[in-house]
Amino acid sequence: MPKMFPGGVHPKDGKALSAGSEIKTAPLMDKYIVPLAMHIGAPAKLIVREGDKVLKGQVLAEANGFVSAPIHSPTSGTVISISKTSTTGEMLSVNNCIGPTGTLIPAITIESDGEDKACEPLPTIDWQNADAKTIIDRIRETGIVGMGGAAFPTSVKLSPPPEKNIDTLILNGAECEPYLTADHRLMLEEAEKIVQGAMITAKALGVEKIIIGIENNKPDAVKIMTEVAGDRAVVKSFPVMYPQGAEKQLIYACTKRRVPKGNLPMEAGCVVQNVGTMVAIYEAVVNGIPLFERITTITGSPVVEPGNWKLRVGTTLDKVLTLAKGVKKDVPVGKIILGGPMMGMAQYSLTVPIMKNASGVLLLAQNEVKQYESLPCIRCGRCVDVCPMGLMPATMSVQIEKEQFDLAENTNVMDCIECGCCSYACPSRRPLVQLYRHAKSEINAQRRKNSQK
Amino acid sequence: MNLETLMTAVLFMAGTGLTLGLIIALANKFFAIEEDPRVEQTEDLLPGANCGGCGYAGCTAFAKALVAGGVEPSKCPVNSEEANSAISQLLGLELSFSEPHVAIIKCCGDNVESPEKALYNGVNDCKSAVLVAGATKSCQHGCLGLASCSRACPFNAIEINDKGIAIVHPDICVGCGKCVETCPRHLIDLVPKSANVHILCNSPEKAPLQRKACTKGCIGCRKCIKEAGDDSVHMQGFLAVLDYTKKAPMSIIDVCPVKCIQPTLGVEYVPEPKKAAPSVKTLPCHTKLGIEGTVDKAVIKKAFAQKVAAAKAESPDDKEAVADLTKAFKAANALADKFGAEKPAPAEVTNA
Amino acid sequence: MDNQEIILPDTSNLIVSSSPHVLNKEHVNGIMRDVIIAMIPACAAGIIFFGISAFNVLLLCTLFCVGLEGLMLKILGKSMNALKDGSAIVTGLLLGMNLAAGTPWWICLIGSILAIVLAKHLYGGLGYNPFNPALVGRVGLLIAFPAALTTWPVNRLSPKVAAMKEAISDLMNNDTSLVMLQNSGEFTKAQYAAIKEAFLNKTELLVDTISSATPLDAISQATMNAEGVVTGMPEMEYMDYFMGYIGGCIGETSALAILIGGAYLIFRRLIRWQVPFFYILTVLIVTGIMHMIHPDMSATPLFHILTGGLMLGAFFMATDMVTSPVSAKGAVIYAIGCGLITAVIRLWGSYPEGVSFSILFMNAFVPLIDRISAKKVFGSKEAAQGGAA
Amino acid sequence: MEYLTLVVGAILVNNFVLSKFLGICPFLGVSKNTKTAMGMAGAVVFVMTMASFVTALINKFILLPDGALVKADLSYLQTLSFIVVIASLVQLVEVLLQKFSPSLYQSLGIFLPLITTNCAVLGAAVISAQEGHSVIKATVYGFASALGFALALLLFSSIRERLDLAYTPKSFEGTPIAMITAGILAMVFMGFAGLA
Repeated sequence: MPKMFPGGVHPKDGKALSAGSEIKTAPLMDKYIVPLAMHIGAPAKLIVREGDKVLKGQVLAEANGFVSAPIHSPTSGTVISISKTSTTGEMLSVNNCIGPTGTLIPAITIESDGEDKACEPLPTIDWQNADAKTIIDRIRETGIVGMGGAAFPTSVKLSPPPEKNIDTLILNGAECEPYLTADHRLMLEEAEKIVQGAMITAKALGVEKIIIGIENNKPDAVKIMTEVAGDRAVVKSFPVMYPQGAEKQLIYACTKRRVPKGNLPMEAGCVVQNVGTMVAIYEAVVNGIPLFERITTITGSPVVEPGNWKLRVGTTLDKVLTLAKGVKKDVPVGKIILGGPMMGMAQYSLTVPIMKNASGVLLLAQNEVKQYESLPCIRCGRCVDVCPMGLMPATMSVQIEKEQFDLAENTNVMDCIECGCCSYACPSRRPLVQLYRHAKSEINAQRRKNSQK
Repeated sequence: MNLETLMTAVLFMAGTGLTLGLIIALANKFFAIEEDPRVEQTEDLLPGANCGGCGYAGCTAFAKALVAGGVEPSKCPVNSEEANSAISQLLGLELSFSEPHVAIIKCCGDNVESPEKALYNGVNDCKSAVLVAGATKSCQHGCLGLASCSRACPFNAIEINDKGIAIVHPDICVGCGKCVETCPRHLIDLVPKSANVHILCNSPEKAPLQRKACTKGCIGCRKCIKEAGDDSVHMQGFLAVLDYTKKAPMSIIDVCPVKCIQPTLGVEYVPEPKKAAPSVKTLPCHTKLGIEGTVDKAVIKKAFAQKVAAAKAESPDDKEAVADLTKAFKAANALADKFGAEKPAPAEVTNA
Repeated sequence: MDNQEIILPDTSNLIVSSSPHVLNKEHVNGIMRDVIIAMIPACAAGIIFFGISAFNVLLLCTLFCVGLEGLMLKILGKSMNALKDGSAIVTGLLLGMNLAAGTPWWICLIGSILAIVLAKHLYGGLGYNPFNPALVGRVGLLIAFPAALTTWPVNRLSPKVAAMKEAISDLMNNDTSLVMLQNSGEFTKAQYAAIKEAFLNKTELLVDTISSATPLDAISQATMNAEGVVTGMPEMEYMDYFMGYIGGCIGETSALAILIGGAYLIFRRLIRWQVPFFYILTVLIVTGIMHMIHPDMSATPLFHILTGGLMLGAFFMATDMVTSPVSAKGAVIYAIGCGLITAVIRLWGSYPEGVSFSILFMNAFVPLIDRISAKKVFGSKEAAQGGAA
Repeated sequence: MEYLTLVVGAILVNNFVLSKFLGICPFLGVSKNTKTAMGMAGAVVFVMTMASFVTALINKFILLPDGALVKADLSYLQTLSFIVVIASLVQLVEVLLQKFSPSLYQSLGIFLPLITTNCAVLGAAVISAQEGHSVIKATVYGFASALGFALALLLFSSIRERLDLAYTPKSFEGTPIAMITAGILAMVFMGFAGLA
C-alpha cells in the first residue's frame, strides 16, 4: 500500500505492552488536584471557595470567554485548597501544582469523602431532532475538549464561521503515536458510543459524510468499527506511518484534500475529532455526564503491569503508577513522559495531575534513553525527506542556532507541526523540535510586539 | 605634438564632457526627488562614523529617524554633548539628561543553592530550556545560567560564573537594555549605576516553598525593611524590593538571614562596628560559655537559661539586649541539636 | 502479587528533554564508519595495482589528516571527541585515493593541510564547509605541483607490464635487437630505458619507477593533422578499464571496486542515489553526442565513464553529505551540473581530468541550489489558490 | 559560433573576477547578502554593456588614427575618455535607482558610485579597445564579462550567506573567511583554463 502522505517515519511500535489489556476503571482516590488550565484558551474562572462541599460532576470553574472550557469535580468531597497562580505574584498555597509543561499552574485540591455521590445529571437531549445549538451548548457546558492531545475546546471547533462549507467529519482513530493504545482499546470496547457520538457531532456540524481513519496495525479495531458503523460512517484503514494521525496528514489521507498552508482544517471543508472526544460527547448529550474521566495508557518497559485505565482528571502521577503496580526493581527509570514518546512532555515530579488531554503515561528505562550530545548538522538530508509538512528542517535548524528568526520565518518554520520526525531521523542527535518551538515562540512574540506598535 | 592635434584633443574632451553633463542634468531634472533639508543638517552634526551604536544602519538612517521624531539624540553613544544639544535645537527636541543605567540580574541562587531537579538534555539556551518542563532548576523563577543574556550583550558585560549564575559587570555595561528582553524569567532590570546594594532575588514564592527551592531566596522576613528604616525597601507580596530612587543603606547586607542582599560587584562593603550594646554586655555566642567540648544538650540548655535569666533580671526593659539573647539562644539550640547526636561528654560546666 | 511492595520511580536523576524521546539508531559515527567500509574495495584495488607505495600514500594521508584534525580541535578549544566521528579518516582516505601511488610524503602533508585546516576547520569544522575538503586538497596540489600529480606509476597488472616482460624475454633469446625494439614505438622512452637497464644487468623489472600515461592523457595527446587523420589514439580495451589495469590515481582506476563500494553506500542509504546516477548519465550523454559528431577525434562515452576519476568522483566525492544539496530535487540539479562541467573540461579543457574541478564548482552552487530547490510546503499550492480546494 | 566562444570564454574561462581578478572591491564589499548583490550585478551589467558600446564607438570613430571623424591619432586619450563615459553612466544609474528603487539604492549605499572606479567596467572597455573588437563584438564582450561578474557575485554571496550561519573561528569571521572562499573559487575557475 503506498504511503498516504509525503515524509513520515517508522518508530518502534511498543504497543504490544498494553494493547492486550482491557480498560480498567481506576478506584476512588483520596485526593484529586484539578488544574484550572486544562485546555487551550483562557483558564476557567473559579466559582467555588475553599471549604465548599462539592458533588461529583459539579462545576468547579466556569469557562471565561468563548475559547475556554468549564472544569467539573471528579468526585464528591470538600475543596481543601485553591492555589492561585504565582505568575500574578499572589500568594501561593504550599501544595501548588506543577503542570505537564513544568510550570506552576493554578489548581483546586479536592479531598474525596469516599461516597463518590454524583450530582443529578443534565437532562438527555433527543439529538435526532434537536437543533445544532442545543447540542453545542451541551458540549460547551460539559467542558468537552479535544482528547487527542491538543485539548482545544470542542464547542469552538464545532461552530465554525458560517461561510466555511464543512462537508466531512473525520474521526481520528489512527493513534500513530507508539506505545499508546487508549484509542485502540476504546474502539474495541465502545464502538457503538463512538459512532453515536459521531452522529451527534455530524448533526451539530450539519454534515453527512463521516470517515473514521484507523492505522492497519489495529486490524481488530478496523473490523469492529466497520461492523458497528455499518452505513453510518466509512472506515478507512491506512498503512502504519507516523504521523498519520496529524490533522493535515489525516485529512489528506481520507479526502485527498490539502489544508492550505497557514490555515485551519475548515478551509479544506473538514473537521477532525478524536474517537475519545466522540465518547465524551455521547456521555454528555445522552447521559448528561460532564467530562472528568478519560482513558489513559500506562506503559513502558519499567512498568510492572502496563495497561489502559479510565482515570479521573486530577489523579496525580504517583497514584497513577501505583495503579500499574509501580516499577520493576531492576529497571531504573530514565524518563517519565505524559503523552507518547514522539510528542509527549517529559516530567520530573510525580505530583503532576492527569489532565483532560493526557493520552498516556510512558516510562522509559535508563538504557532506552541517553543524554545525547548534539553534533553540528552534516546536511545529510534525512530530515528533509521525512518532514511530513515538506519543510527544510536542516536549513531552519542552522538559522535558529544563530538566532536569525526572520530567516527561519521565511523558511516556513511557522508551519512546523512539531511531530518530531526530523529529530527522530537526525544522525547528529540535534534537538530540532526544541529549536523550532523556540523559534515559533520568538516569532509569535515578535508578531505580537509588531501588532501592538 | 603639433598644436593641431592638441587642439582636437582638448576640443574632443570638452565636447564629451559637455554632452554627458547635459544628459545628467536632464536626468536630474526628470527624476529629482526632494529630500528634507534638515536631514542633511542633522547628519553633519552626527559623528558620521556609521558605527550603528544607536541601533540604526548608519548616521544617515539615524538622522532620518531623528527628523522623523520619536528618537532622542542621546541615543548616539559616540556624539559629544554640544553636538547633541545642537541637534535638539535644530529639531526643537528637549534634551533629557538621563543618569547612566546599568543592568542587574536579580538572582543569586546558583546551582549549589538551588540545584537542578533533573538532568536537562537540550539546547543550551535559557529561552529554549524554559520550553522543556519549565527548566529543571529547583526555583521556578531563578536564573538558569545558560547565557541567553550574555550572548545577547553586544559589549560582553555579562559573565556566567562557574556555579552557573549570570553576573553583570557594571563597569563594562552601558545600559543598552538588549539583555532585558532576552531573559525568559524577567530577572534583569536597568538600575542607576550609582546604586551600591541590590536584593538578588525575584521569586514571589511564600517562605516554606521558597526554602525548598533555594537556600538564598528571600523569605520575606522584613529584617531589611526594619534595618533600612526609610521606605527604600518595601515588600511586594513575599519579596523585598528596593526602590532605587532612594539610596538604601549598605547595612541591610548583613541583616539579611539568607544573604540574598549583596553589594554591587566591585563595591567593597566594610560593615561598620555594631552599635554598642546598652548596659547589659551582649552575650557572646554560647561557645564562650566555656562549655566547649561538653556536648550534652541538656547541660547546654540549662547553663544558658541561667545566663538569660540573669541578664533579664539585670535590665528587664532593654528589648534590644533580650532580642540578641534569644537569637543567641536559638543559635545555641541549633548548634546543640547538631552536636547532640554524639555521645555526651561528662557534664562539667564552667560557669564562666 | 498484591501485597508485593509497590516501588515508585525515584525522581532524583530523571532525564528531561524536548520531544521526541525515542530516536533512531543511526549516528554520525556510524555513517562515517560505513563510508570507510565502502572505500575499502577501491583502496585494496589501488594497493594491489600499485604496491606498497600506494599503501604508504593512503596511510600517510590518513595519519596527517587525523593528526591535523586533533591539532586544530585543540587550537580552537573544541572538544576532542569530534575526532571520534571519523570524518578526518574519510577525508584522509579520499585524499589518498586522489593522489598517484608514488607521491612524496611532503605533498601528502600539504594536501592534508589544505584539506583539513583550510577547507574544513577554518569554516567551522564538520558540517559548515562549503567545499569538499579532499577535493580542495587535490585541486590545490594539482595546481601547485602539476608535475608531481601527473606522474602515474605503471599498474602492475596492466598489459603494458606484460608486454615489457615479454620484450625482455625476446631480447634474452636475441631474435630481436635493442635497436629494433626502440623504434617499434610501442614503449615510451622511460619504459624503453627500464627494459634496457633490466636486460643489460639482468635485474628484475622495477615496475614502480616507470611512469606511464593514463588513458585520458593518451587521448588528449592524440593530434588531428591537416587532413583529419588522427594519430596516437589508443585502442579501447574496456575490460582493462573496467577491472582497472590502467595507470591513474590510487583509488580511481578500478571501476569495479568503486561500484562495489557505491552499491554498499546506496544500499545503506548513506548517499542519495540520484547524484551518481545523473552525474554519470549526463557525462554519458554529452560525450555520446560529441562522439557522434566526430567519432574519430573524441573517445567513446563508455571510455569516459570507466577511465579517470569519474567513478570515484560520482560515488564518493560528489555525494559527500556536507557539500551536496539537502533535498533530492537539488541533488539532481547538482549532479547534472557536475556532469556537464566534467564533460566540458574533458572535451575542450586543457586539463585531462575534469572531475575534481566540476565537483568543486558545483559545491559553490550548492547554497544557491538549496535555495531554489527548497521543497514546497504541504498545502502551499492550495494557499496560493486562496481558500478551500 | 565565434561569438559563442567569446561569451563562454568571458563567463567561464577568463571570468573577470575569478580569473582576471578585476572588480574585486565590490565583489567582496557587496556580497553580504544576495539581494543587494543582485542589485549590484544588475547595475554593473547595465553600466558595463552601455560603457563598452559607447567606448567602442568613440574608440572606433574618434580615437583611432584612421578614425572617420578626426584625422589625428588620439588613442592616448583612451583611458581618460572611457572614465568620463563610465562616470556619467554611473551617475545616470544612480539617479534612476534613487527614483525607482530607493531600498536598493539604500542597501547598495557607497558601492553604487564606486562602480565608476570598478576596474571590471574600465577593464572590459580597455581590453576590447586594445584587441580592436568591432563595436558589436565589444558590446557582446562587455555584456558577457558583466554576466561573468554577476555569476561570480551570485555564487559568492549565496556562499557567504551560508557562512554567516557557520561557527567559523572568531578571528576568521566575516571578511577573512570570505577571502579564503574567493581564493578557493578562483582555484576552481583555473580548471576552465584553456577552454576556448
